[in-house]
Amino acid sequence: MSAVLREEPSVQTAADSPATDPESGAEESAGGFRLALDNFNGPFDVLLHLITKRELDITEVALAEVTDEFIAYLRELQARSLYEGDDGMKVLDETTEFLVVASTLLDLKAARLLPRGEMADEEDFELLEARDLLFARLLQYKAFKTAAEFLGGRYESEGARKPREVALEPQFAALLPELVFNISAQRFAQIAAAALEPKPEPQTEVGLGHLHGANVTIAAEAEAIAGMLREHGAMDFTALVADAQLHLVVVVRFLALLEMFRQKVIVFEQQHPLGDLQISLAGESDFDAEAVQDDYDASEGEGDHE
Amino acid sequence: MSEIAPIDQLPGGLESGLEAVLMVADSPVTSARLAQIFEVPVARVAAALEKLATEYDSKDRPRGFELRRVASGWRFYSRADYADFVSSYVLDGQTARLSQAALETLAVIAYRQPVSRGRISAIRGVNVDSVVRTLLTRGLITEYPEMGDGGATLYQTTEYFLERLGLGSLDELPALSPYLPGVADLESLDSATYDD
Amino acid sequence: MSEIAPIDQLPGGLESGLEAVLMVADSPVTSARLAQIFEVPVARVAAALEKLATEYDSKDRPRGFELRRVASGWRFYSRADYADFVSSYVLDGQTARLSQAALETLAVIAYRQPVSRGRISAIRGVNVDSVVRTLLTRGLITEYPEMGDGGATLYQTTEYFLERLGLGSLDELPALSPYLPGVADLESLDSATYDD
Repeated sequence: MSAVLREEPSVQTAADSPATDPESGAEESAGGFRLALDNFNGPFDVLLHLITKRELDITEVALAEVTDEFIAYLRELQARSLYEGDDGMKVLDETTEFLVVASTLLDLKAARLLPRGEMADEEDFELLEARDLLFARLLQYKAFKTAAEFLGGRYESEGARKPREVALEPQFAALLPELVFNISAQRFAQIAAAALEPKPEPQTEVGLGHLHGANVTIAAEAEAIAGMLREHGAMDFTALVADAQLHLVVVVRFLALLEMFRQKVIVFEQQHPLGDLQISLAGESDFDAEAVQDDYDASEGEGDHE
Repeated sequence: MSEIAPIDQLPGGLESGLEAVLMVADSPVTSARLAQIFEVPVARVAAALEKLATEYDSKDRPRGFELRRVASGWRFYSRADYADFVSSYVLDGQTARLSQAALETLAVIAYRQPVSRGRISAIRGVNVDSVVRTLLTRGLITEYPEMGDGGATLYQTTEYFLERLGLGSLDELPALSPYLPGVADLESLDSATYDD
Repeated sequence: MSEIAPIDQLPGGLESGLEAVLMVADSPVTSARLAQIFEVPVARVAAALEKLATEYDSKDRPRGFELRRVASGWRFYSRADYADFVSSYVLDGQTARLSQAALETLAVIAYRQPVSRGRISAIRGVNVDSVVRTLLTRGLITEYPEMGDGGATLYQTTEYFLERLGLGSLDELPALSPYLPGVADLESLDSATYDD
């Protein structure tokens, strides 16, 4: 007695196994992420919730104020996953976004705790920028969450009507042109095999934008270079980057050298043609590492993303 | 049964309720079933259906649809008077060939029957509702007599399908293994991959 | 076009003819296509459809069905008032709802299409792979024919999405929050922070 034709959602339910309850949001990911999403859809959702709970207006909220609760939420998340036999760190691994948000919040909080000095500091600006970015992303998320509410309401209310989509009445079905279906059984099997073959999992795109190149800066590397030269005297480039773990560090140290040379902080010496360049400090150097950095800020962006 | 059924409290009452159900019903619905749905006596349903059918047939303004009683129950049909226009709608843009999507869906059904639309969708990764309808209309598949889990309709291929493929029985469908290198146990693999 | 079209010579005229065709349609039919079938101006078809829709909605006796304009065309639906009875007939009961995660992902795709999973993840702050798969299987979204930067697959909403949400077109989506910076700003924000 059932209709040949069913409303679409029912059909799909069969595909959703009992394991993935579409209701709970637990379908987000197969791994430990499930847990994080028991109540919330990611870090922004948590943050929004915390802000709303304190009856703060999102446009005015000082994000630092909700830091403790956010961190507490993360801790609880980890504790719960340990309790449930999960590796707690696995959850965090899968939720690097949580960490990015948490660390930004911590930064903001730390800045509030410190005595207010002059604001010209490089780091203060970075902090402001990080806050604005987080803020902008939070606003953006909130807007989409509102849009999702609209869609959800629509989805629900529209579900109360069902479209007429019934099989063609026989006398009209009979009018259809005779089916051209002269395919060999072998070819048909091939099509079946292709259709049934498990599709490769779509490659997980991981946003790397928030991985700020392990904070490699020209200033810091220039300091490091100066330190090494003070300790060892003249060195060649190979020796200067021998301890570098990342290509990025090698690149940044190279740029730092160029900059230090330009500021006449170091000298290059070549003993013989095509020989190694020996690098040493130029006399009593009191170079300004921050100044070295400033010159590069304009072109920053590509350099510190690996 | 109580005199005042829930449907009586809605605007339009039983007649509109019947229209609503019949509008989306694909196969004819018996008045007994309708009586059950609306919690009213069968006689009341029968009377309301007769009244609706007469109303649609009105000489003043015959509707484009009619409510007809066939062996297995009641169903909406388009009125025969307008068959020419309906035909031109039906034939417009129709092709004699199956689309690639239809072919793939048919293949999945052939090798996995009986199978629900939900399962086919999960395997193909797209919604297959309209394609399944096409295959039904073309007589290549049909409903399986029993329901699947959760009351899902299951589909199977037809005799006509075998004829068109030049096969005597389903056993003659070529094995898939030669086309699936490295997949030893397709059945288990399939269910492992798509059941969730 | 002649003043008197063939359909005008039939009892019930254009209105009944429209009813007849829409009764067999299994997807929305545009007024342009109907105009072609009945050999009358589009404007006349549009007016007749509006008239029918209003008639079915009559306060005195709302019909159990409604005629609605969704996606790009017109289609018969059961009236929402009778949803309880209709779903007890359609029996699936499991009118699968969409999770919060799925709705948020759908919202991002609807407003930012075509859009890559990476971009959606960046906006939502979580991995969206499995939710995107669910939406694909439900037919609410589909792959965009062209690749995005770096060969990323892009996604867009489908006609079915419009139908299912009862929208005439994407333009009917409400504007995003007024708090939001302009779209252009956001684009640069997204890509500055989270390259796909």
